[in-house]
Amino acid sequence: MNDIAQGTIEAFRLIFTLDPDLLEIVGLSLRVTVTAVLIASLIGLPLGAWLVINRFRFRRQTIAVLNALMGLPPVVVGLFVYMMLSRSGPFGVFGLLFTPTAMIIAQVIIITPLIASISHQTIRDLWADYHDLLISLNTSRWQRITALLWDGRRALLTAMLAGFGRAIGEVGAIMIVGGNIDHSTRVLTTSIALETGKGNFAFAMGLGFVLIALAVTINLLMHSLSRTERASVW
Amino acid sequence: MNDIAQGTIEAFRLIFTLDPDLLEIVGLSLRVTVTAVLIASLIGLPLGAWLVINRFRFRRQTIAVLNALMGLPPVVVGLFVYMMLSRSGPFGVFGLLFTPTAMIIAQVIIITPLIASISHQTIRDLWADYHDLLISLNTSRWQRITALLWDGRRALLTAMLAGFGRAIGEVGAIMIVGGNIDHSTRVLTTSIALETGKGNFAFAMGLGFVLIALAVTINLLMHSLSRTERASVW
Amino acid sequence: MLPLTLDGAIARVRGKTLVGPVDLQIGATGLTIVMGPNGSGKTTLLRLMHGLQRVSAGRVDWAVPDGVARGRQAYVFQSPIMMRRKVVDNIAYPLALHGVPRRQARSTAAEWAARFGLGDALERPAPYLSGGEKQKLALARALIRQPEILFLDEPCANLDGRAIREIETILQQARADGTRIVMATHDMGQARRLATDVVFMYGGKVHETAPAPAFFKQPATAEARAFINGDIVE
Amino acid sequence: MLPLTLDGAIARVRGKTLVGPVDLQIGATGLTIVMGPNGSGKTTLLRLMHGLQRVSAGRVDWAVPDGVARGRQAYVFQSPIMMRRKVVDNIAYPLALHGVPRRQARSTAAEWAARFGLGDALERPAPYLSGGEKQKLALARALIRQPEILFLDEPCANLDGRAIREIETILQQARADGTRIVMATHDMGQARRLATDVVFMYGGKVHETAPAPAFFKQPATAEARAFINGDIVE
Amino acid sequence: GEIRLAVTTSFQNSGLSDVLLPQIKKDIGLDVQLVVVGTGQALKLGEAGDVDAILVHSRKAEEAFLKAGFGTHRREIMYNDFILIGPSADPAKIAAAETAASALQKIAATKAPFVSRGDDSGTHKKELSLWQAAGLDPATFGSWYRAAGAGMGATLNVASGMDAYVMADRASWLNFGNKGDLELLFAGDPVLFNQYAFIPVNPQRHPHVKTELVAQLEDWLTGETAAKLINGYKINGETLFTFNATKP
Ligand SMILES: Nc1ncnc2c1ncn2[C@@H]1O[C@H](COP(=O)(O)OP(=O)(O)OP(=O)(O)O)[C@@H](O)[C@H]1O
Ligand SMILES: Nc1ncnc2c1ncn2[C@@H]1O[C@H](COP(=O)(O)OP(=O)(O)OP(=O)(O)O)[C@@H](O)[C@H]1O
Ligand SMILES: [Mg+2]
Ligand SMILES: [Mg+2]
Ligand SMILES: O=S(=O)([O-])[O-]
Repeated sequence: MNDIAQGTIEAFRLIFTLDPDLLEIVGLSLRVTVTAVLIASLIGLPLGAWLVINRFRFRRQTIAVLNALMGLPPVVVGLFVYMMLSRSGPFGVFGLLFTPTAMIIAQVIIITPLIASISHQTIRDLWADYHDLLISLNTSRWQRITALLWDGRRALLTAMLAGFGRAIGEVGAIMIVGGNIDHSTRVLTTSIALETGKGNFAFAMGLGFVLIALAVTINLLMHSLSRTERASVW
Repeated sequence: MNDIAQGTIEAFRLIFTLDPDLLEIVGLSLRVTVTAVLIASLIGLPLGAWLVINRFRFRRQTIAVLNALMGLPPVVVGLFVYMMLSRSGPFGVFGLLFTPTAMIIAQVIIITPLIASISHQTIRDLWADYHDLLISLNTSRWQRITALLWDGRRALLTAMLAGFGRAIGEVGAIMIVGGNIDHSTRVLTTSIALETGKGNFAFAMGLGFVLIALAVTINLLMHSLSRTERASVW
Repeated sequence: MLPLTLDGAIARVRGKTLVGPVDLQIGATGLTIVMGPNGSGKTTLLRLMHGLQRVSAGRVDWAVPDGVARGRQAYVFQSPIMMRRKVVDNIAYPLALHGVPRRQARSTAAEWAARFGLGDALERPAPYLSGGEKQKLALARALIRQPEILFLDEPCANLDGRAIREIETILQQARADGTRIVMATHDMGQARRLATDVVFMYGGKVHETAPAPAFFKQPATAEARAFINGDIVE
Repeated sequence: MLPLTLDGAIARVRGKTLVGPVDLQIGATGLTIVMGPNGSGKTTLLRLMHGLQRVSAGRVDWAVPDGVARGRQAYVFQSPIMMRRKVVDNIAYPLALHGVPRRQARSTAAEWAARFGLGDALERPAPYLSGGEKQKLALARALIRQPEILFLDEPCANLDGRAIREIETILQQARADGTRIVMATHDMGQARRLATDVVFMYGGKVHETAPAPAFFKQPATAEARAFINGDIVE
Repeated sequence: GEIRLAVTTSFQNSGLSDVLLPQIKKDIGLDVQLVVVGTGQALKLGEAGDVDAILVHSRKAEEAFLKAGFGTHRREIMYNDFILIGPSADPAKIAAAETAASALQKIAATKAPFVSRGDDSGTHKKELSLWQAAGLDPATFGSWYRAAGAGMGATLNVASGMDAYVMADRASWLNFGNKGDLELLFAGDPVLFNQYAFIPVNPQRHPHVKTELVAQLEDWLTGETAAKLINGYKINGETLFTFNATKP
C-alpha cells in the first residue's frame, strides 16, 4: 500500500527531473513499440479487410485461428523468435538477437493477430453496409479493401491502439529476445520486471505509472487528433 | 530450430500420454482463465454498452483512458495485486496471495479494459443503427444495454475470445501473484517461463504448442457454437 | 397530453439551422399531414416534436410533463429500423419493454403482423425483409403500443397500392379510436384522402398551415401552389 | 451486351426459393417497368439480373462475357447506400474507380449533383442527407458512369413531385442516349409515363409480361388486374 | 568494443555489476552487455553462441558445459555465501542451529513453510544438495515445501508474501527491498560457500565470438582493480564477495 504511494511520488520525481536513464528507456520503448505497431498495422489492417471481403473454403476456421492467435503466449513467441535469430538458428548470421530489431520482430508477431482480428470485426460491419454498392460498382478486391480501410479509419484506430497497448505493456517476449541489456535493449516493462525482482516495489510502481501515463497520453492524443479530423473532413 | 521440431514432438508426447502433471496445469490454466473471462465479461460488456449509450462530460476522455488501460502492463498489475493481497496489504487477512483466486483477480484487471473496449466498439455500430428506435420507444438505460448486448451477442464473442486469448497467454502478472508454485498455482505460461529459464527450450516450446492448440480449439468451438445458434435462432 | 405547442423551436446541428424557428400547435383531434419538397425539413420537424431532435432554441411543450408524454407516443421512421431479431420479436419488443410476458407479447405481435400482411413472415429475421415488408413491420410495431400520438414519416413510400389502402384504413381506425396522427408524405392522393389539416414545410420553415380542404383547393402561398402542381418551387 | 436472357433462373436463400424459375429476355431497347405487390420478388429479380444475387439454378446470360457486362451496368438500390464520405466524393467514387484524377472526378460529380438538385449539399457528409436527397445522390452516382443498362429499384419512393418529374426527364434523356433501363416502382402514374413494357411479379414468379399499353389497358391475368386497381390480390 | 555476458539473476541482483561495468569501460574501453537469465538459460545461450562468455555459479553444470566443448576453460573469480532466511519469529528455531543440515532438519520437523527456487538454478541445486546432506528428500515433503519455479527475486517475494523460510545468496538478500517480516536467521556454515566462475564461449564452435575482448575482460576480472572493487563492495557495511581468482 505504502509502496503505491511511494510509487506515485517516484513516478513524479522521475518525470519531473527528466531522469536521463528514464528518458532513454522511454525513448526505446516508444521507438520499438511504434515501429512494431506500424508494421503490424500494415499487415494486420489489410489482412482483416481481406478476410472480410473474401469467401473461401476455410474462412471461418481461419478467422477462428486468427482470433486464437490473439492469445499467442508472449513467452512462446519470444522463444520462437530467439530460436530463429540465435547464432545457431536460420537467421543467426544477421546478429539480430539482443537488439531492438529483435524486440520489434517479436512484438509484430504478437500484435499482428490482435490488430487483424479487431480490424476484421470493424470492417465486417462496414462491409455489411457497403457490400451491395461495392459489388455493384464492379470494384476490384484492392479497391474494396482500400475503400473499407479508408472509410473505417477512425474505428481502425482502436485496433491500432489496442495493438499499441498490448505491445508497450508486453514483457515476456522482449525479455527473451532483447535480453534487457542496460543502455541497449532495456525498455520500461523489462525495467519494471527487473526492479520487481529486486523487491524495489516503489520504484517498479513508479515506472509502471510512467508507462500507464504514456499509454493514456498517446490514446488521448490519437483520439483528439481523430476528432479534429472528423470536424474538418466531414 | 531443432528445438522447434523437438518441441512439436514433445507437445504430441505430452498430449497423447495424457501426462498427469500436464493435465493438472492445463486444468488450472483453464479454470483460472475461464473464470476471469466470465467475471471480466460481466463487468466489461455492460460497461462497453454503457459508455456507448451515455453522453457525459468526459466521455471521449474516459474512452481514451479505457483504451489505454488495454495496455496495462501485466507486471504492474501483478505488483499492484500483490501489494493489495500481501499480508501487510489491505486485503491481507483473506490470505489470497499465491492462490488461484489471486491469479483470477489479476487477470480480471488485465482483461476487463480489453473486453470493455472491444465491446464498446462493437456496440457503437449497433447503437448507430438502433439509436432512434430505442430512444423513440422510451427505453430505460438498462433496457437499451440489454437490447444491444443481446442483439450484438455474436460480435461480442470476439471481445470475450480476445480476453480469453490475452488471459491464457499472460505470464507477468500471475507469476507475481500466483508464485508459480508447483501443484498449487503453476499454469501453462508460468511453466513455460520456468522451462525457458532452465534452458529446456524444447520442453517449453512443447508446452507452448499445447497452449496454442488449446486456444485454437476453444476458438473453433465457440465459433461453431455461435454459428449453430445463428441457424436456429435466426 | 395534447395540444403540443412549438414555440420558436429551432433544430440546429453543428451551427447549421436545419429547421425553425417553428411556431405550431398540434391540437387534440385531427390528422395532420406534413408536406414539402425534399430537404425542406419534414423529418426534422417530426423528430423535433417526438423529442428525437434536440431543441436548440425555443420550446416544444406537451400539455403533460415531458416524462409522461414520452411514453405515449410512437414513431415510424422514414427508413425503417429493423432489430436483428425475428419479425415477431421485433413487433413484440415494445410490449416486452412494458413487461408483458413473452408468450403473450408474441401472440399479440402475431395478430398485429397478420393485420399488416406479415402473417407468413413471423419467424423470419427482420433484416432480410423486402422494403415494403419492413415498412409494414415498422407500422405494426408502432401501433401495437396504441399510442396517443403517432408520428409517421412517409410510411407508405415503398408499399404497393393494396397495402397503402389497407394501411390507410388501419390509420383511420386508429384515429377513430383516439390516436392523434401526424404524418409526412409525398403522396398527394394519400394526403387528400387522410388530411384534416396540412403543414407545408419549405426551406426549413413552416411556410403555410391550413385545414386540408382549403389547402388543396387554394393554397395561400405561391410555393405551396407550385408544390401541389408538381411545378418548380423557387 | 444485350439481350439479357434469364433461363429458368432461380434465387434461393438457405433452401427457400425467393424468386423463380424465371424465363425472361431484356431486349436491346425500351424501358422495362417491374411491378408487383410487396414481397413479390421485384428487388430479388433485379439483383439476379445485375449479378448481386447468386443464381441458384438456371442461367442469367448477357450477350457479352460476364466480366465485360459487369463493368457496364449501374444499380440504384431501394434503400440508398451512402458511403461515409461527403456528397461530392460519393458521386465521384465510380469515376475514381476508373482512375479519373481526383480534381476532374470531383468537378464532374459536382455537375451531376447540380442536375439532381444537390448542388448545395456537395460538401455535406452523405449519411446526414434527408431521405429524398439520398435517393438523388444514388441516382447521380449511378448515372455518372453512363452505364449501358441501369437498374432502378423504386428510386423515386421518397421524392417530391417536382423531383420525380425532373428525374423522369433525366431518365428519358439517358434512354434516348442509349441507356437501357429496368425499373421497379409502385407508382402507377410513373409506370404509365415511362414504361415501354411491363414485367408483373407475383409470388416470386414472373406472372405476366406485356407491352405497356396492352398491360395497362387490359392485363391478361386476374392478379395483374386486381393489382392495377389496388384491389386485394389473392 | 562490446561483448555480451550471460549472468544469473542472483549476480545481477547483488548490484556488484553496477560497480564493475563502469570501471571496465574506463579501464579497457569495453562495453559489457549483461544478459540476465536463469542458470540453464545462460548455459544454453553460451552453447548457441549468442553470448561471448558466461558467469554462473553451478559447478556441475559448468563442468558438463566444458566437457561438451562449449567453453574454452573455467576461471573462478569470486565467491559469496548462501544464507537461510525466515520469519523473524523463527518458528523452527534455526537461528540456534549448528549446521546448515540441522537447520533444515528443524524446518522439516516443524513443517514450517519453506519456499524453494525450484528452477534448477545454481542456488536451487545447492539447496537440494543441502537437503540431501541433511538426510531428507524434498520429493516426500508435504505442502509446506513450495517450489516456486522462479528467479531469486521472485522467490524472495513469494517467501516474503508467505512468511516462509527460504535460501538465498547473501548479495540478493541484502539488495532485496521487499523484506517484509523476513530476517537472516542462519549463515556461516562452510558448506554454504558459493563460487562464481567465468567461462568464455568456445570460438572453435562459434567463430564470431569476440575471443580477444573476452580475454581482456577475463584479465581485468582476475586483476587487481577487480580484486579491490569486489572485496570492497559493501551493502549496509557488509562485505558480500570475496575475490579468489588466481593469477594464471
Ligand atoms: N435474404 C433473404 N432471406 C430470406 N428471405 C428473403 C431474403 N431476401 C428477401 N427475402 C424475401 O423474399 C421475398 C421477395 O423479396 P423482394 O425484396 O424481392 O420483394 P419486393 O418485390 O422487392 O418487395 P417490396 O415491394 O416490398 O420491395 C420477400 O418476401 C422477402 O421477405
Ligand atoms: N444531421 C444532419 N446534419 C446536417 N444536415 C442535416 C442533418 N440532418 C438533416 N440535415 C439536412 O437538413 C435538411 C432537412 O432534412 P429533413 O430530413 O428534415 O428533410 P425532409 O423534408 O424530411 O426531406 P425528405 O423529403 O427528402 O425526406 C436537409 O437538407 C438535410 O440534408
Ligand atoms: Mg424526410
Ligand atoms: Mg423491393
Ligand atoms: O543465480 S541464480 O540463477 O541461482 O539466481
